[in-house]
Parts: sequence; C-alpha cells; structure tokens
Amino acid sequence: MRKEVPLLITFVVALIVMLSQVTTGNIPGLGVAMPDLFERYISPWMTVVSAFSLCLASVNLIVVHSRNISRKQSEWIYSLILLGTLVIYGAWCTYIQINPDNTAAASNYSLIYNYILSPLMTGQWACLAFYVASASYRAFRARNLEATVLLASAILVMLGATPVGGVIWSKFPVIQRWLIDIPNMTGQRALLIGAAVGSFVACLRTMLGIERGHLGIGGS
Amino acid sequence: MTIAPGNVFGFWMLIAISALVIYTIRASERGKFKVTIRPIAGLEAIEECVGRATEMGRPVHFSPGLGDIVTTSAPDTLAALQILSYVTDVAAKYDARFLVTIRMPNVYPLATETVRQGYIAANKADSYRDNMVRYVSSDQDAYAAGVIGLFHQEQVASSILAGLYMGEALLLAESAARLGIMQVAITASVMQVPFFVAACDYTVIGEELYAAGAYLTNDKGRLGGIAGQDYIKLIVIGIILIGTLMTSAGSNAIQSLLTM
Amino acid sequence: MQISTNIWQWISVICIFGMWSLPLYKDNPFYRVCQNVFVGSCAGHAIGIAIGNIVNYGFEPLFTQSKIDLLIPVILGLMLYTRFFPGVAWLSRWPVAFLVGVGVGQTIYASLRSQVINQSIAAMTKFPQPTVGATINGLVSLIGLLSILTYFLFTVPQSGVVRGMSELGRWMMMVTFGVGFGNVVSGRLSVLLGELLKIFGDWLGMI
Amino acid sequence: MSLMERLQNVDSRIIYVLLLIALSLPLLRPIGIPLQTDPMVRAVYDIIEGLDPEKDRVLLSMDYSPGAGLDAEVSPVAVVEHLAERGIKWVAISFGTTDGPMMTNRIIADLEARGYEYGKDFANLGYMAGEENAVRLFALDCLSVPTDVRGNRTDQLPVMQGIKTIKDFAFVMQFSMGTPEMWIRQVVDPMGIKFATGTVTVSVPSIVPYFNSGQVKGVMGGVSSAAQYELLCNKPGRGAALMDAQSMGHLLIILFIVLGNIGYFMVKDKKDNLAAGQ
Repeated sequence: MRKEVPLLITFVVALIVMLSQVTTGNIPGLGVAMPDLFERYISPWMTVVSAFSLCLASVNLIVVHSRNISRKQSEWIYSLILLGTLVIYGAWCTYIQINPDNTAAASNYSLIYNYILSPLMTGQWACLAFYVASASYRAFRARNLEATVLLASAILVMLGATPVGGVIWSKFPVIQRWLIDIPNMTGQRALLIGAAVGSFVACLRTMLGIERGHLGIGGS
Repeated sequence: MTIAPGNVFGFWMLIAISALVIYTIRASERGKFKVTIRPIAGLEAIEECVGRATEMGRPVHFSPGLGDIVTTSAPDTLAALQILSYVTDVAAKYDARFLVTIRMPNVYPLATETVRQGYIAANKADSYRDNMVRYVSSDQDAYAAGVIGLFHQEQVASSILAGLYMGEALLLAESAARLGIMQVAITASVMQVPFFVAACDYTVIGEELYAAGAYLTNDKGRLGGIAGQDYIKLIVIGIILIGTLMTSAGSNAIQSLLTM
Repeated sequence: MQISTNIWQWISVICIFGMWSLPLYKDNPFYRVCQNVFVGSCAGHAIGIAIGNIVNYGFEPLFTQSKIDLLIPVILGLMLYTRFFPGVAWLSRWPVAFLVGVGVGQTIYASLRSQVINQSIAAMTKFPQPTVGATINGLVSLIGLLSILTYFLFTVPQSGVVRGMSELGRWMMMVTFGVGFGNVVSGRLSVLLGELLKIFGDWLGMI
Repeated sequence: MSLMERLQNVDSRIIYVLLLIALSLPLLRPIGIPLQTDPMVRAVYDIIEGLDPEKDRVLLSMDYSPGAGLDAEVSPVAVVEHLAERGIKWVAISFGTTDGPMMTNRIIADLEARGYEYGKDFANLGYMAGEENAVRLFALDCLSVPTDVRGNRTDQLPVMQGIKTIKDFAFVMQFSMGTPEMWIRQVVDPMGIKFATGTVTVSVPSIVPYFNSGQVKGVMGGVSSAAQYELLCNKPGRGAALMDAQSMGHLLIILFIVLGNIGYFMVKDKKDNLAAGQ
C-alpha cells in the first residue's frame, strides 16, 4: 500500500494525460473524452495541489528565517527584512486575490509591485549584461581549436547583429544569417532530438515505476 | 475513442520504442548484455567538488534547476534529482556541509525526500538537517538573487547546477565564478550551455543530463535504459537517411507515413 | 535636464542601483537589503497567488458550484503536510506521485511527436537542391545533424567512423553554442539599455 | 606584474563601468550608424504596406510582460505606429500572459492622446485564459470573448463588425517573449492564415526554421528589428538611438574578448619559453 499506491497514481495520471494528447472521441462506456478528462479534472486539480505545495515550500522558507532571527544568528537582520516584506506582500496580495472588487487595494498593490518588486527584478536582469561582458573577457579564451570555433562564431554573429558590423564589412550580416540559418539550426535540431529521446526514456522509467527514488521509495 | 489524425504513427512508435526500452532495461538487469558508457568528464568532477568543499570546511551547493515536475521540464528535473541522490551520498560520505536550493515549490517535497533518504541510506541520519533543502522563491529572478545571497552568506565552496536553466544561468554561474566557487553544470538547455562553458569548471551538455543518473550509479537497469536510448537514436538516424533518399527520389511516402 | 519629482520614480531607481551595487561595487548592506526585500516580496506575492488559487479554483467552485471532485486535490494538497507527522508521513507521497504523473504524461508523447518526429521530417532535404549553394547547405545540415546524434551515442565504442563523426559533432555544437552566445549578447544589452532609459529618461529627464 | 599579466587580470568592475559608459554615451548623443534591413523584418513591413485600410483588419496577439523589458516592447510599438499611420484598424487580445492587456493599454493610451478613437480604430479584448485551447477557441469564434477590457460588448464594437472567425482578419501578428508554436499548431497550420511574429532577440534563431518553411511570414526580434522597422517607415524613434548603443556595447564586448585572449597568449608564450629554456 505504501509503495504501490503512489506508483499506481503516477501511472494512471500519466496515462490519462498522455492519451489526452493522442486520442479523440468518448471513452467507451464513460461518455467523456480523454482531452475533457484532462481539462475538466486533472488540470484544475493540478493547479490546486501546486498551490498547496507552494505553501508547503513557503513554510520551509519562513521556518529557516525565523530560526535565524530567534537564535540571533549572524545577519539575522536580513532574515527579518525578508520575512517582513514576505508578510506585507503575502497579506496584501492574498487580500486582493480573495476580494477582487476592492479596486483601491489593487491599485495600491500595483504601486508596490510596479515600483519596488518590478525594478528589483529588471535591475537584477540587467546585471546579466554586466556578467556577459565579464564572462567574455575572463573566460572566452581560445584555449584549443574547439573553443576557438565557439569564439569565432560568437564574434561573427555579434558583428553581424549590429549596424556597426555592416559598416565595417558588408558581408558580416550575410555571414551572421548563414551561421544562424544553417549550422545553428542544425545544431539546435540535433540537440532537440537527442534531448527528446533522453527525456522520453526518463519519463517511461518514471511512469512504469522503475525510477522511484524521488518518492523516497528505495530500490528499483 | 480513436487516435486523433496526425498521431497514428507517433502513437505506435511510442508503443514500439517503449517495448524496446523495457526490453533493454530487463536484459541489462539480468546481465544478458553488458553496457559500458563512454567517460563523461564533468560527472567525474562532482566528487572533487564535494571533496574540495569538505577540505575547506565550507558548504557544497546543489540546485535541481529552474524546471517544474508538472510541465514538460519534468524529465530534466527528475534527472537532476537522480544526480542529487548521488551528490547526497557523496556529501554524507565526506560529512560535507550540504545546501540544496529550490525554485519550484513542487520540487521541494521531492528534493527533501531524496536528501533525507540519502542520509538514511548512508547511515548518517543524524547528520541530516531540515534546513539542508531550502525553498528560495518561485520567481526565477528572485531565486537567482536568493542563491547569490547564500553564496556570499554561507561562503559556499563548490556548486553543482543540474537540470533546466533559463536566462538566470549566467547570473548564478558568473557570480559564483567571481567568488572562486568551483562549479559543475549539467544541463540540456541549449541556450544556456555557452554561458556555463564560460563560467563553470565543467559543463555536461544536452542528453548527457539524462544519462547522468545511470553513469553515476552504474545501476544495471538504468544503463539498460541508456542502451535503449542509443537504439532509438539509431532508428531516428535510419528514418532520416531513408527519408532523405526517398525525398531526393521524388517520393513523400516517409513524410506521409510519419504524419499519419 | 529635469529630475523627476515623483517619489515612486526615485524608489524604483534606488532599487535598480541596489541590485547593481553588487557587480559595480561589492557585497554590501545596501545590496543585501534590496536582495532580501526582493526575495521576500516575490515569495509573498507567490503565497498570495497560491492562496488565491486555492480559494478561487478549489473552495469557491467546491462550495458554491458543488463541484465535489475538487475535494480530491484539496485532500491531496493537505496530504503534503503529513510529512510533519512521522506516523503518516508516507501519505505525502500520494500528491507527489500525482504531480509527477502530470509532468511525465505531458512530456512522454509530446517530446516524441513535436521534437523527434517533426524535427526528423524537417531534416529530410531533397538532393540536389536547385543551386550549388543550397545543396552544400543541405549537406552541411544533414551531416551535422547525424554527427551530433552520433556524439550522443553513449554505449557505442568511440572508434573508426563513429569517432570521426562524433568529433565533427562536437565542432558543430561549438558553432551552435557560439551563435547562441553572440545572439544572446544583444538581448542582454537591450535589457540594460532599457534600465538606462529609465534612469536617463524617466528619472533624470535627460532624454 | 607585466602589462600583459595586468591585461589578463583587469578587475570586473572596470569592465562594468566601461560597459555603462559605452551604452550611455550613444543614448545621450546618438551617432546615427546606418542600418541594414533584414529580409524577415522587411517581410512584415511589406505585408502591412499591402493591406487595404478600407476593409482589412489586423489581429495582434499581445503575449509579453513587462519583465522582458524593452526588447519585447519596441516591436509592437513600431508595428502599431505603422498601422496607425496607414489608417488600418486593429484588435488586440492576449493569451500567453495576464500582463498582455496592460501592455496593450500602454500603447493605446499614446494613440488616444493623439486623437485616434478607441473602438473604431482599435480595441483591446483583454486576456483569455486557457493558453492553446483558448487560441483555438478564439480562432473558430472571435465573438467568444463577450466584452472588451472597457466592458463594451465585443459584437457592438465598430472595429469588430463583420468578424466571425480568425479568417476575417487579413493579417495576424503575435508579439511574445518566446516562439510562436502555439499559433502555428492551433491556427496557422490548420486554418492557413497570414501570420507573422515579433519576439525578443534571443528567440530569433529558434523561429528561423518556421520562417524558412513559410509557416511564419515575417519575424521581428527585439530592438534591432524595431529600429530597422522604424527606418523602413521613415520614422526613426527610440529604436534607432538604442541601436547605436547596441553597436557600441557589442564592439566593447568583442574588444574584451580580444584583450582577454591577447593577454592569455602573451602570458602563455612567456611560460612556454621559460619551460623550454629550463
């Protein structure tokens, strides 16, 4: 019971979801089609269960940081800041979700969302531009022939992608196009096929219960 | 109930290759044939990663990626969890300080279970702490910010990034590189590979992610699965070659068959 | 130049500088505050959305439209928390098994159909192509594709033709990764440019 | 430490500051580097030039959120500007993200301020939940959205008169942060409509196969496409100034790669010579 039921749940749910992508028409005797079964039951159920698991994970976050604060561990003040903002945003956002009619609360929330959370997010994103620059400088070394090929195609694409490349040599955009259209497309396609085969086998093993470590059930 | 048009070939191919894979798994388990995998350098480096952290008395960080288990990123995440299971073993063996960060809440219960069982299996149940696995944030940017914060705060010595990654890959990897953290990245996310190559000490790419579990554990069943994977690829290569020949000869029969 | 007098504009620029202070300066308290506010606010926001989902997609239809079937996910969701009670902790595997089932089911056929079959069809080129250039391109694509697939053959001994092909495969991948890198650079720069527009335009009023 | 060793060990912060300067200067003082147009961008322009303002209407699927920043936002702004210029009526709807309607409203606010009329020249049908299924549903019955974001009945909107299915739109364009598989699978392949897409720079290589196969008739990707588009329309806006900055940024990054490598090889040579001399 402890082992079999979870494996059975995975198998049955996976089978329904998979068949919902493949079949049409009603299931004999049930008067409902697989795609409907997925849309009406599995999918909304998943939304609800996922929401519960987000709350579970948040419990972990809250416990870890509360512990930092209560034990006055080093840098506990930051844990306090984290928990403080979590409570403010959490309570406010929950209120709006449950009371969608209160437009004043919603518009105030969108202020703290748009002018605090959102710039923090885009500010962090923009750091990627910095890191691209430092990684280029520090790590993109022509250590061997393979690395040189990587570097050369990267530089050619960069030159072709901006107007200044076309000014330096009119053929740069042509080369860039070719690199994107032919070798890049080929590589992407091959990696896509390979990854799909790998993920297919991984899924099959999980669906059949051969792989079960993630459930905390030992031994295959 | 009938198979929807356009899926007939796909459905029967699914059945056929499933049977093939099940056969290779069983055959390998029974020792009917021996499967050896070519060396994958990046995976060998994981033990070095943990060992180094232990020597320095600082934590090892592991991330199972940004993917979820309820979407098409499920196989990437499950593969990452197999790697997590191996890393847990090594960490328990070395008594290393271990830190796992989680982005997707759905992955959290799976990861805690994997780590807890790993410590129990290694007879180190006492060393297991419930703050080893930490949920950070479901937002990918906030997740990256939180992990970078942990790198600084906990003085992480080495970091293993496995699974699906998005644009945040470079934020994590380059911040770690600036702190001198030893890194191994294992991902099938094509767009992120160049950045991992630039910032990490070892990068394991593409399909190797799904082979990692078998490679690290040397489990016969898993190795059989890898052999099955190779057969499928040989079949695909065959289909593409035949299709190209027939197309060149002016026939679209293969295309029609595949889209049946 | 006309500096903005909108307090929110100032706050948002402070937030941006806070996040930038890590790369531009070093780890510092200002960054730490911003970082923790960021993680906390995102986590809080997610909790709000999650509770909203539980109420709006779970309890609301369950009680007002009496959709009894929604009891199942609510119970499964609550079972996640049995992990805190050692005696019944094993029950927490059920919801996990459900979630994994959804993910595996979504992927197993879809990856085969859209990635393996459709991409194989797309790879079938007609030879010879109308022009010499197109024929060469077609050959590069075909041989490149097969060589990368060969590189990922794990159990076949790497010798002879296989070795040659997989070497070629590595080269093709390096070009792909190079293109990927070059291409992403412009995308990343645009994001930084967007922030600079905010700073010089909306805040300082210089543009 | 020799110059070469120093060249190999420049502090990251110096690199970051140089990058900030290289991007800021052209923003404040545009240089005006000439642009070349990409055939994929030109294709979008040609389609819209070919539309008849009297009877043709356009559907825009707005599937991007503010998180993607400028890179996602500039393309729709440039295309809508072109539509408005030519007096072609358009309707926006969102499937991919709940932020979509808000992004549309930003564009509409600007047009309304210039005297264009909501409901007659354009409309915003808001967000339709259900992802791919919603796309299919809307394509088969465009009136399945009962009201627009302002609460008007969809079938009463002047701009929606005579529109029943997606085939009544002369042209459909999706603006997203990724690839347009959703539309291709559900609408383009089964119903055969004229479809183009605008996305972020990073996603362009993944869309090229669809452009080559003709499923997507035109592609715009990020700031550079938008700048080219503005140029085609003879209306250089933000995009063109941003492209100068982009160019400088790229050149600087290439310079960093080159410098890093020069330092690397010089130091390596020196070490090799030392090893050989011992």
